[in-house]
Amino acid sequence: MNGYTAEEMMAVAAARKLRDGAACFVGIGLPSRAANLARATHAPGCVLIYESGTIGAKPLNLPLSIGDGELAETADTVVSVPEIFSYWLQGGRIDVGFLGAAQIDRYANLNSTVIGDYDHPRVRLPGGGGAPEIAASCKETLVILRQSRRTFVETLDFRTSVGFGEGPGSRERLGLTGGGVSAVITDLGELAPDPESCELTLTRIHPGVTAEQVVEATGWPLRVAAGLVTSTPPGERELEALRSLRTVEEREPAG
Amino acid sequence: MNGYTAEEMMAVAAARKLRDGAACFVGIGLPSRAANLARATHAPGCVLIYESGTIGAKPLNLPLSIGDGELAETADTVVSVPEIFSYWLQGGRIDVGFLGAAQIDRYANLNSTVIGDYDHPRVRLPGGGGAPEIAASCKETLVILRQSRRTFVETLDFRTSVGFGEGPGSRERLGLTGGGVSAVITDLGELAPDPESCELTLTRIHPGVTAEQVVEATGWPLRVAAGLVTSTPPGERELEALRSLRTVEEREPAG
Amino acid sequence: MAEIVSLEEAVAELVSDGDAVALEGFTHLIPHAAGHELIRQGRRDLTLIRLTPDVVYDQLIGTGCAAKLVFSWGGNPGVGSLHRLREAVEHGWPVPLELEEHSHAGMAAAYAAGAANLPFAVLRGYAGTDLPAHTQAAWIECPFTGERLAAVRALRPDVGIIHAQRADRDGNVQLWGISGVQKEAVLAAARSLVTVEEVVDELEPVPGAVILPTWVVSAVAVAAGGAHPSYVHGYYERDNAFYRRWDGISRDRDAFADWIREHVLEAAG
Amino acid sequence: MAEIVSLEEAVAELVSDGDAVALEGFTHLIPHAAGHELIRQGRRDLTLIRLTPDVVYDQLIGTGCAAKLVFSWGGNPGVGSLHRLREAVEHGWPVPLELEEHSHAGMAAAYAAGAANLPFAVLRGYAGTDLPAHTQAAWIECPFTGERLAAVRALRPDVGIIHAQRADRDGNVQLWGISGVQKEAVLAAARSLVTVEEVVDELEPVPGAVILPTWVVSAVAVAAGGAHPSYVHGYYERDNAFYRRWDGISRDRDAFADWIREHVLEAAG
Repeated sequence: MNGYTAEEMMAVAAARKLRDGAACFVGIGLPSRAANLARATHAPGCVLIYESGTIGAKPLNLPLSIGDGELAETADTVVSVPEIFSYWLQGGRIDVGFLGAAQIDRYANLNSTVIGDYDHPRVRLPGGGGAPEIAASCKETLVILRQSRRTFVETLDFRTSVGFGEGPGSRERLGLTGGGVSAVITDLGELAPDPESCELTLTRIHPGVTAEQVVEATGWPLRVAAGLVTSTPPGERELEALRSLRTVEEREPAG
Repeated sequence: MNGYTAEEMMAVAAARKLRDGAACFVGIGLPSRAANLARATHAPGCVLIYESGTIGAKPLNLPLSIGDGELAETADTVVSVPEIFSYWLQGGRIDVGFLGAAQIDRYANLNSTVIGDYDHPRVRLPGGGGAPEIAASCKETLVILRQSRRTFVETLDFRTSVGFGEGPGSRERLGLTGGGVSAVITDLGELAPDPESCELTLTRIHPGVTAEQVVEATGWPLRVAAGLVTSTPPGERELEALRSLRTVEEREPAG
Repeated sequence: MAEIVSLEEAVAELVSDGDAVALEGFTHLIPHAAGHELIRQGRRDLTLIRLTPDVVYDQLIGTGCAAKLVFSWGGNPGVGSLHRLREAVEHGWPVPLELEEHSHAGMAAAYAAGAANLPFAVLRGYAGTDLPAHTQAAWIECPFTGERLAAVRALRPDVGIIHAQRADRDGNVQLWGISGVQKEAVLAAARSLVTVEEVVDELEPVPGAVILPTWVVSAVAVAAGGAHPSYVHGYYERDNAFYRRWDGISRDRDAFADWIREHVLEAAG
Repeated sequence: MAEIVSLEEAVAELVSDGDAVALEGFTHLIPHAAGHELIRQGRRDLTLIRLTPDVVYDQLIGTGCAAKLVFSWGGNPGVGSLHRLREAVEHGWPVPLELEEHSHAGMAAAYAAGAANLPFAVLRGYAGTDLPAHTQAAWIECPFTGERLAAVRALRPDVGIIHAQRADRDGNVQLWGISGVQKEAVLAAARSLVTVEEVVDELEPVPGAVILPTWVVSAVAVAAGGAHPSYVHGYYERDNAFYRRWDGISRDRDAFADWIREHVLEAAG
């Protein structure tokens, strides 16, 4: 069969970004789903690292939290939280950071802290957690989130994590050791930072999506790359693997 | 029987200083012998901590090095060397530091680095190891060494560890969190810092030793406390316990 | 030497109104029983410290125990928002809640500095973000390279509270699985309480176990099931259904109040 | 991914003349076999880094491999002096040896900073001692309390070399017992070599074990007995008699040269 949802296309497109053998620091939710899909398909040797200190986790079930017991049971090793952030993330050992966000701006800066004013928020979000230093220190960072004018904004309500700051040279000035955001995968397509301007540019659209739609769903005048390509639809194997990713819950609904 | 050597008197006098239940950071050699004697006699609950990261070691044999396997096997827990110095010693958790030295001055500053000039040494000693921070951070520090004009000097060739620096107020000015040296136990007697001047003063002599002898064996004009007392000779139980302390070697001489 | 006492005694003895209290346990071994005892004893004006305030902090905040929250991620893992936390922040109900907000990396480093008796920690972090305005951070220059790095003030809670698998009769504590920042939370604190599933004669060595010797712990209290709805590696699983149910319970002030009355106030300690 | 290669290949591949090399192992798991391979391959002008230079460094220094020693305690544990080290320092034989001298606490913190990719570490140390003149230390002020603390430059060796009990066929390393600063020495280094007693199919979990995943290790080489005369927890005991014998061997240049010829140069890799 070949019917699939935009959600599924997004997860598959994100998973494809992860090369086999990469050490990947994974956020919970969409990033974890995509990373585990990659492990189940083309990247079985991908090393999943969660901020709970689990290094090389190989969960059979999709984790509900970054600290599920199964992550510890299947990990190569479990270290303390201070160690995972100091020796491993800050240590510069992580190839790919995989993040979600509530808001993103044209320079791929991320907000996962608050919508509205910090002191009088419209929506208080969970906050940065591991994201600020994941975005700072990983060799590259992938961002996955659904695309709309609410999420792709002209100005962030709060800058939780730095993509390219104010543009070229910002990361260097800030002393950030990682490479920054290399791709943003959404339910409509993919964006990548322009090599010169660092501004997020539409580089891929998913099948059935038009560039106009994506521009429409973006809160700043989105630039579209010259050689805009269309994503390959999810293959049977990818869809099967994705659909068989289940949380413990989904497998055996609890009382 | 009641014959005993000055060495034995020194070890027994040092052991008596350790109260039961104290957490004691132990240097190898004389300190380790005295601390293990204390454990074998009046202080079975004394927690021995070695800089190899072994916490609560209960060796049956006297360790030859601060990292003998038996220390790890009998310890409550073994932590890394960075952790033992940061979370445990610097953390301010250690009641008593137990050190030896090659030289000591009137303010109980210690030299375990070099005899002669640093760059053209007469004798190059092993160096500080854990001593500088043991002397800095333990609630109190005990020093054990044989007394002579070579070891009790007017001026140290090198200051490896701080007792009371230049005298009153020095430790505070240097920001040292521990209490400093509380007693110096030798083969002739015991010295303690004067509460006002911080200068080491003879407070005890071992049986058969005269104050004059101790003054004679000291490289600075040694002050003698008013209420000079004489150490109680080693008891049978103390001597038995001391003499039954053996290294693996002494038990079963290796080939 | 840790005394082995009842949870009620331990909390009464160790925690006073206005204290800075850290209940730690990173998604695992979360000290819910201790949190409920704090609610039963009606503690007020607490500064609550925790990397990941979740259901137990939602309960403490919703019952008005807290004046300030020091945290780095506040949510119901795998479910969504903490509605009591949000209502305190968004509407000041039942009492206003001051926030001190970190990243995990910054807060973990701050605990580690506290455990090491250092006044601050250094990390590569916060640069370029809006967090420094809401946390205890400063900039510091490397005396060797001239690099600019973030400094965070050490965390030194009045009380550190964690849950562990077990302790022996002398009060030596053993925990394993994901160990988070529990060691640091205990060693950085002036006083500490460890609730355990059980007290045993011998602590059999376990791979990956963290040991806290009795002489660095103030009190040990038995609280079987004391981490529920979180899990205890080797003892019981995470009650994922409860975390989902909590979303509904915590959305409504009355439903929340009823739940607290029934499951905390009227429940045995 | 660590390659599993011969010790000879690994050393030839990873260590060049002039490199800063850290052979770590705190009284336990001391990588003697790797040290001997460095001697056989005639490495020169090495900066040798190690908290506790003992017999293996006495051998490297006595054979003229080292131009500089970075250390915090240099002796023959339980026996006395290192005579080759002393002769290099006291008489510049066979070549002069520059010293950079730390305390254990300072050096351990410097390794930890290196592993964490920080340019320096902060500690309460060195104040009032004569060490700062001979080490890489500076003073730094706490931005929150104004306290003056010591800063030590991070250690970032070119190569970190350790010995471990075992590795699996993928090159994941497992060591247990006293673990010293081995994890930090590997993580702080640009390249790393782990010699192991054996390669196994499965790394059975062991209490207190440290795991170094294959992807943070450059090479693994089998060297059974490779820590002798030090010991390997669970494999063999410390050869205390050898440490005592070394005192005599190392006192005399010719006896030392003979021993090196017989036991290192003419010995199989």
